[in-house]
Amino acid sequence: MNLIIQKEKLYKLQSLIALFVLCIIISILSDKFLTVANGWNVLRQISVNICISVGMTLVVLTAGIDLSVGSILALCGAITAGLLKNGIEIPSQNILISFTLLGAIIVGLFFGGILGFFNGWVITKFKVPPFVATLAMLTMARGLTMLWTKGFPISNLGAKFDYIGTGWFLGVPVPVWLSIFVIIIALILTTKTPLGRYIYAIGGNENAARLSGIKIYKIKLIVYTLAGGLAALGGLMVTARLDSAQPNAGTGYELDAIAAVVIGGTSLSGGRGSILGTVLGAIIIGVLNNGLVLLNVSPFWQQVVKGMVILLAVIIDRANAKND
Amino acid sequence: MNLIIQKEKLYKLQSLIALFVLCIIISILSDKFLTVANGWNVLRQISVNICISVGMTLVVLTAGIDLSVGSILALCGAITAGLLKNGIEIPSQNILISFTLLGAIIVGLFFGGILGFFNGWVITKFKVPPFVATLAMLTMARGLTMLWTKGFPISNLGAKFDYIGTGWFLGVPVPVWLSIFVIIIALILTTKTPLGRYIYAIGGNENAARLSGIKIYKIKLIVYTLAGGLAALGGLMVTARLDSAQPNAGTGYELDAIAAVVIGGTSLSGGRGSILGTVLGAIIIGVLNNGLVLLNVSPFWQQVVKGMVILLAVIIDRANAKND
Amino acid sequence: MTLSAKNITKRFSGVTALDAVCIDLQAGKVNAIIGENGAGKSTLMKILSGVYTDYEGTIYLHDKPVKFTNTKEAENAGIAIIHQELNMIPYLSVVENIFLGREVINAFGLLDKAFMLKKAQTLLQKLCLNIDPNTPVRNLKVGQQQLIEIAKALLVDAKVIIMDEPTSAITGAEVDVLFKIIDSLKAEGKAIAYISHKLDELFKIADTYTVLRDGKSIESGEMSAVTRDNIVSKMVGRELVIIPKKKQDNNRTELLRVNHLGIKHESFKKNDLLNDISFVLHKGEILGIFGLMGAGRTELFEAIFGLAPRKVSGEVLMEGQRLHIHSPSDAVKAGLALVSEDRKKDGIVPELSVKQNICITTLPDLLSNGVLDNKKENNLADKYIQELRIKTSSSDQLIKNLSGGNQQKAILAKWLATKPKVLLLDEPTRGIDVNAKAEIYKLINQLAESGLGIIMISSELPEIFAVSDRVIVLSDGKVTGDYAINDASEEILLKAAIA
Amino acid sequence: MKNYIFLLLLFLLGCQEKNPSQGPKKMAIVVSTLNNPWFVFLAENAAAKAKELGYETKIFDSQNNTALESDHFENAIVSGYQAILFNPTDADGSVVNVQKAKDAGIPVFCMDREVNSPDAATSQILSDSFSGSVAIAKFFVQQLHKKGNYVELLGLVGDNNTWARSKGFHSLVDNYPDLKMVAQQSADFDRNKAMEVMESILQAQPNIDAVFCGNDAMAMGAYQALAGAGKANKVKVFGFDGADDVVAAIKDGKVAATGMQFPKVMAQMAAVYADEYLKGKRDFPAKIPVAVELVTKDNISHYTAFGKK
Ligand SMILES: Nc1ncnc2c1ncn2[C@@H]1O[C@H](COP(=O)(O)OP(=O)(O)OP(=O)(O)O)[C@@H](O)[C@H]1O
Ligand SMILES: Nc1ncnc2c1ncn2[C@@H]1O[C@H](COP(=O)(O)OP(=O)(O)OP(=O)(O)O)[C@@H](O)[C@H]1O
Ligand SMILES: O[C@@H]1[C@H](O)[C@H](O)CO[C@H]1O
Ligand SMILES: [Mg+2]
Ligand SMILES: [Mg+2]
Repeated sequence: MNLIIQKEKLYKLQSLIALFVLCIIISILSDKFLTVANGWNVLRQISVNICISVGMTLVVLTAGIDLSVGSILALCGAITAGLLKNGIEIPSQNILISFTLLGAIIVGLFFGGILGFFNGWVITKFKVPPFVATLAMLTMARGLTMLWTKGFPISNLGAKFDYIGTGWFLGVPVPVWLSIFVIIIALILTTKTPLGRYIYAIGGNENAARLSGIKIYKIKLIVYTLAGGLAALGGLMVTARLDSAQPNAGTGYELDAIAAVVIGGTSLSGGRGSILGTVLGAIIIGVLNNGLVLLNVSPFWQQVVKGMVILLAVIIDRANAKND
Repeated sequence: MNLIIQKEKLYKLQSLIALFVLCIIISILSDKFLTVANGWNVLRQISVNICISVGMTLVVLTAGIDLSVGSILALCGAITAGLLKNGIEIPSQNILISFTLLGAIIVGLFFGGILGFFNGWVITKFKVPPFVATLAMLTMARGLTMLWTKGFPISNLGAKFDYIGTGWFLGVPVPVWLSIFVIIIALILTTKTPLGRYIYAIGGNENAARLSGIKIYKIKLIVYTLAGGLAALGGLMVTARLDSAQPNAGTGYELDAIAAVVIGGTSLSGGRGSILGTVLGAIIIGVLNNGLVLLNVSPFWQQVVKGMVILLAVIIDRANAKND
Repeated sequence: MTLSAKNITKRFSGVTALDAVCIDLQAGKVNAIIGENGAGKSTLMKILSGVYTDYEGTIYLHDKPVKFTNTKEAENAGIAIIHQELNMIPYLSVVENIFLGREVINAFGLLDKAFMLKKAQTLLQKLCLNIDPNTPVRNLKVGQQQLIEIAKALLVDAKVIIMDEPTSAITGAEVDVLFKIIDSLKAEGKAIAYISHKLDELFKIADTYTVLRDGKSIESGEMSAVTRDNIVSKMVGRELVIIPKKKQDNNRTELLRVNHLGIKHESFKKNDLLNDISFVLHKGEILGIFGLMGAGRTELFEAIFGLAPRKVSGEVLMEGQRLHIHSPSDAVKAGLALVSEDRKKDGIVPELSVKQNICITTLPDLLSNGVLDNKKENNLADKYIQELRIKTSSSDQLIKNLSGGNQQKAILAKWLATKPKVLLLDEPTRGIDVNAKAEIYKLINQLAESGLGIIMISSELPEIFAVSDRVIVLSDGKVTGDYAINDASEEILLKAAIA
Repeated sequence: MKNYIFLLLLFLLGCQEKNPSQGPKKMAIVVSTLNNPWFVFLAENAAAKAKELGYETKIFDSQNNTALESDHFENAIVSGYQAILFNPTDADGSVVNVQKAKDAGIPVFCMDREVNSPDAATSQILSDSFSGSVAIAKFFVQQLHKKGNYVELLGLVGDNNTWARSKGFHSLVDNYPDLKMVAQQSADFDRNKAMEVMESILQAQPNIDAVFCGNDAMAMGAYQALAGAGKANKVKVFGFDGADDVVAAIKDGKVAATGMQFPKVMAQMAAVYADEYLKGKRDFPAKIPVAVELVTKDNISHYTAFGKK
């Protein structure tokens, strides 16, 4: 990944220190932590957050934010589940359109992209701040999920579909494969393509980027569309894992994703950060959640400890960042 | 208020247009909307959000954000309620310290300030981004609330205390008085004092502000402390209104507050905005919530409509902002 | 005619920045665009390069009317521009900035980094800029960044090259390099628009000139047909009064003493940023600090002003008292004031008005009954707007809407308002027109007369000679010369600067 | 500015009381949350019954927030609803709201959850979570033969049903010293969270015999984690609610038992009572407990989702 050359960005991986400290502490306290089974367990659990956080990283690099990912996740998961299970009925014509597995998945992902595109459109066309535009989408997509599911889960989606969430392939859980795939694509995109360069440029200095002839609106549209699509992918993974689309799935996931992004060293003011950092951030959060349960910390204390650890992780990260 | 002179800021009040359109539409559709009783309803309902949003405005003007207000609200409400009801027991000494009404209220408010101060301290001392610092506090304060309440509401706090939330004074509900008081203080602070000017300067260009001899860390500490204190005041109002401190009170209030701030025209990147704008933003949200109920919109559709209206309000606001 | 613009009019809310301006750019010639701060030079250039799309009038490129809807279109049509303000992406590297928006990709659609790196190295060589192309630009000095801006423009195969104050942050050797490049561009038949407030440069490099005043084109002609004074009076619309420098008296009392000041470089392998700097500043004295780009002059100010507290060694004394300065607010309290070199980054608060920017340093003095007194604020702001002749539609105008020179005056005003004992000026007239410059010199002299001690960093020797009583030369973080101004000459200073 | 102040005044002056119009008969249905199918079911059944009785209805979602619930009550009172079918967010925190309605002369009928006030509500039709959990606990003890390691998954820690169920369960189970709770974690009544928490618990506690869950969504999540770990046959899962997934799972022997609640019965009863009240009847029992029934593989044939066949 020619990371050696990108020394500038390497210091972001300081969060590795935080991760190590965390892992050491947990493994001293629990001998169950450093086991292969638990390793897969953690990786599988974070794969949804990784999908979302990677999209969030792109958005945050442009100095934006996307609060709607959790709702988009729920809506798209429900759409795919609904299409798979019931198809679309057009009562007036007495027609029932049923969907193949692939068809339902594509529609779900596509819908995520559309919703993300809508975010981007509102942000670029009407100059609505990303926070507001995606906050509105958070609400709207949740409402649409409720309307589509009528408030009830859509369950029993078939083993084939569930494979996305529960299957294993070459000894690795399918969701982990999916997140690795997402990470690699995103790495190439951010470090190897003009698009990636533009994403950094827009976040670093939007005005300068505009003067360099970069079509800001186009890049932002792409970025929000990707974030929406990745949230939809996360939605498919959650739904398949549970064999059920829950109308309230994904509530609060945006905060977890943003936490991963920031712990990973990406600046919320844009222009600085990396996909690998975010992946580390997501792993830290995942390990933390896992560790708290392994250690059977009382649910009351868990939140307090979680908050403190996130704070410490970021403080360690900042203290070690030589630059800045 | 010598607002006439401050023409610069007037264009922010464009959200008035959005508010009027909204009011007109709702009153055409429902004859219950423009009634005195409903007017007081709306005002009383938004008073908590106004307290929080005013604090949030100060924070956002410095280019910060405070996600912890909802949790601080819950914790401080619970602290006051707990002290009022049970005092503090020191079992080892067999001592029970009981609190007067005023004592309990002061401790609650003070605690809000302390938590806010802690936010500010982490942000200025360790250079932790406000989003992360206050996200951590969101989690920690919620955990502390659970620990303090053991997960149970603290109820029956006495008529005197409840007066803060339910009383009327000179024909106006007490919470409305409180929010008017908060608004006036904040207006004076932002437009008439050096502190207010520094807040704008820091948000506008932190470097330049520092070089001008402004003690950035001091101003930020004050601002986060105020935000925490105002959240605590909101907590007292909610608790008094319900005669009960709910452990999960205030969940998600940070988003409502930020929505009010942004609809009111304050820029999330700091340095631009106004308290009056925020108040308008809070009224818009309140009227919207009220209107959706009066119009008998189904709860699922409500979320969709609410998202759309917020979007439209901001779009109208932006379209009318001549500058920029 | 390569490019000609006819009757260009541009209005901002309330301000007519350009009023039926005409301009011609010829192939193989350098046309100097001359005018005071706020005359409309940059606005005109932004229209030619597709930044502003909403204007009246017509642009002809090779006699065909064109209308660009964005900068890319202008670039594709062969118009490149070096903007007055730096337009860098701070966290991207030099190469990445140079190729921004014109990345080279390989057959797979991926960035061809090796190719771009090589090309960037060639460009940097051409500009005699000895830096690693992979450095993030935020680690570069302003002057180096300006050279990168030039590199960006050279990358495009343009027919028209617009340079809006390309030398405002560079000096001596770098300027010579630029002029060599301009000569070869001329030879290639490019048309060049060149804006600078350093009039001497114009006589060296320009073939023709166009003077703008208050948004109108006043006159165009051959450079060889005019003198410096002609040009100045055309710009200003009246004769310029040159203020003779007052001779100062000799009973000088010590004001500021700097003893063995040093700053360690963070990476111990490198030389110290500052090494054992000592000097004395007297009451009423103007001390010039000369040096080449990167000599450590800005660092010196930062060390004195409490901006690099942890790494600093040595001591600073004010009127014999040792100062303990850990932050700019300590410095301000001690009676220091710093007009910093990058006004966009460290000077203005863009979203505040001119008035609010001027008053920001002295708010506690502007209270009545504990709250800010609008009248006092207005009085203070109006006083300085008049004294420094800050050109603004009103004191309530946002400072970001002022021209660069006027922003600089407003920043000076905010510091004067603190009634400092020692004024630190880092390139105080960068980007400021001759007239305003003269005013600022006059002002600096007046301030010194009133007992202020002034230390002024400048890269312009004429400026050093125009105002200083004494001059210190820095090179590589060390003092390499300390002269009374009468003992110094351009040669002596330059020799010390490269020592 | 003057214009704006004028407009603002206009708005304030515009707030004049209009005559309460004699509109159609309306019932408000206020539920603690719609973010959970159980309550959607409750609300929709209440609405359906009220509609059947000739009322216009509107469902208010309190989003588990007593303050928002308070807003809903105020808005409902102002907009002229004649009765409120109410699923309280909190037994204590909702009292003032009910009292407010009562003071405005509007009868409130509680469904599923109670408010801690003897007379504020006209009648309370309550699901007895505590006793229901005791019944589950009895079966639990019996299934485990009074010995074994178990895990408890709590609902939202700030929710009173969470604690009613946990306390009911422990009131019995804690009398058996050989029944050891090896982990107690919260999964927020959420299926996904329950699965993830259970997955992690299984790493630390591979040898468990049972899981008691505060609701059925969590029971399904826990079951899926167990199934994924190949332990579904070894570990018994206990839920609470009677949701359709769990009813099916009990049939298949995947879940051991649940506490069947009767949201439809409660909702319909509340609507009928409200109708009777508006027609003049006044004497209602203050509290009508609706038993939570233990559902196991043995009696599953009598039940369907959220009710009896
Ligand atoms: N965005 C803007 N909004 C309002 N007024 C503006 C804006 N940009 C420029 N102006 C005004 O237009 C006029 C011309 O400005 P311009 O930047 O073109 O001057 P200039 O000749 O380049 O000056 P300088 O030598 O200081 O760079 C000035 O009065 C300035 O205040
Ligand atoms: N952020 C930085 N990172 C690394 N080196 C730096 C940084 N800033 C300055 N330097 C180095 O410090 C030295 C002194 O810089 P300084 O800014 O004091 O120069 P200067 O004389 O003021 O030049 P200029 O006229 O360009 O302002 C230079 O060698 C420069 O490369
Ligand atoms: O009865 C309901 C449901 O069981 C829900 O799952 C949690 O809250 C309870 O009140
Ligand atoms: Mg200019
Ligand atoms: Mg310098």
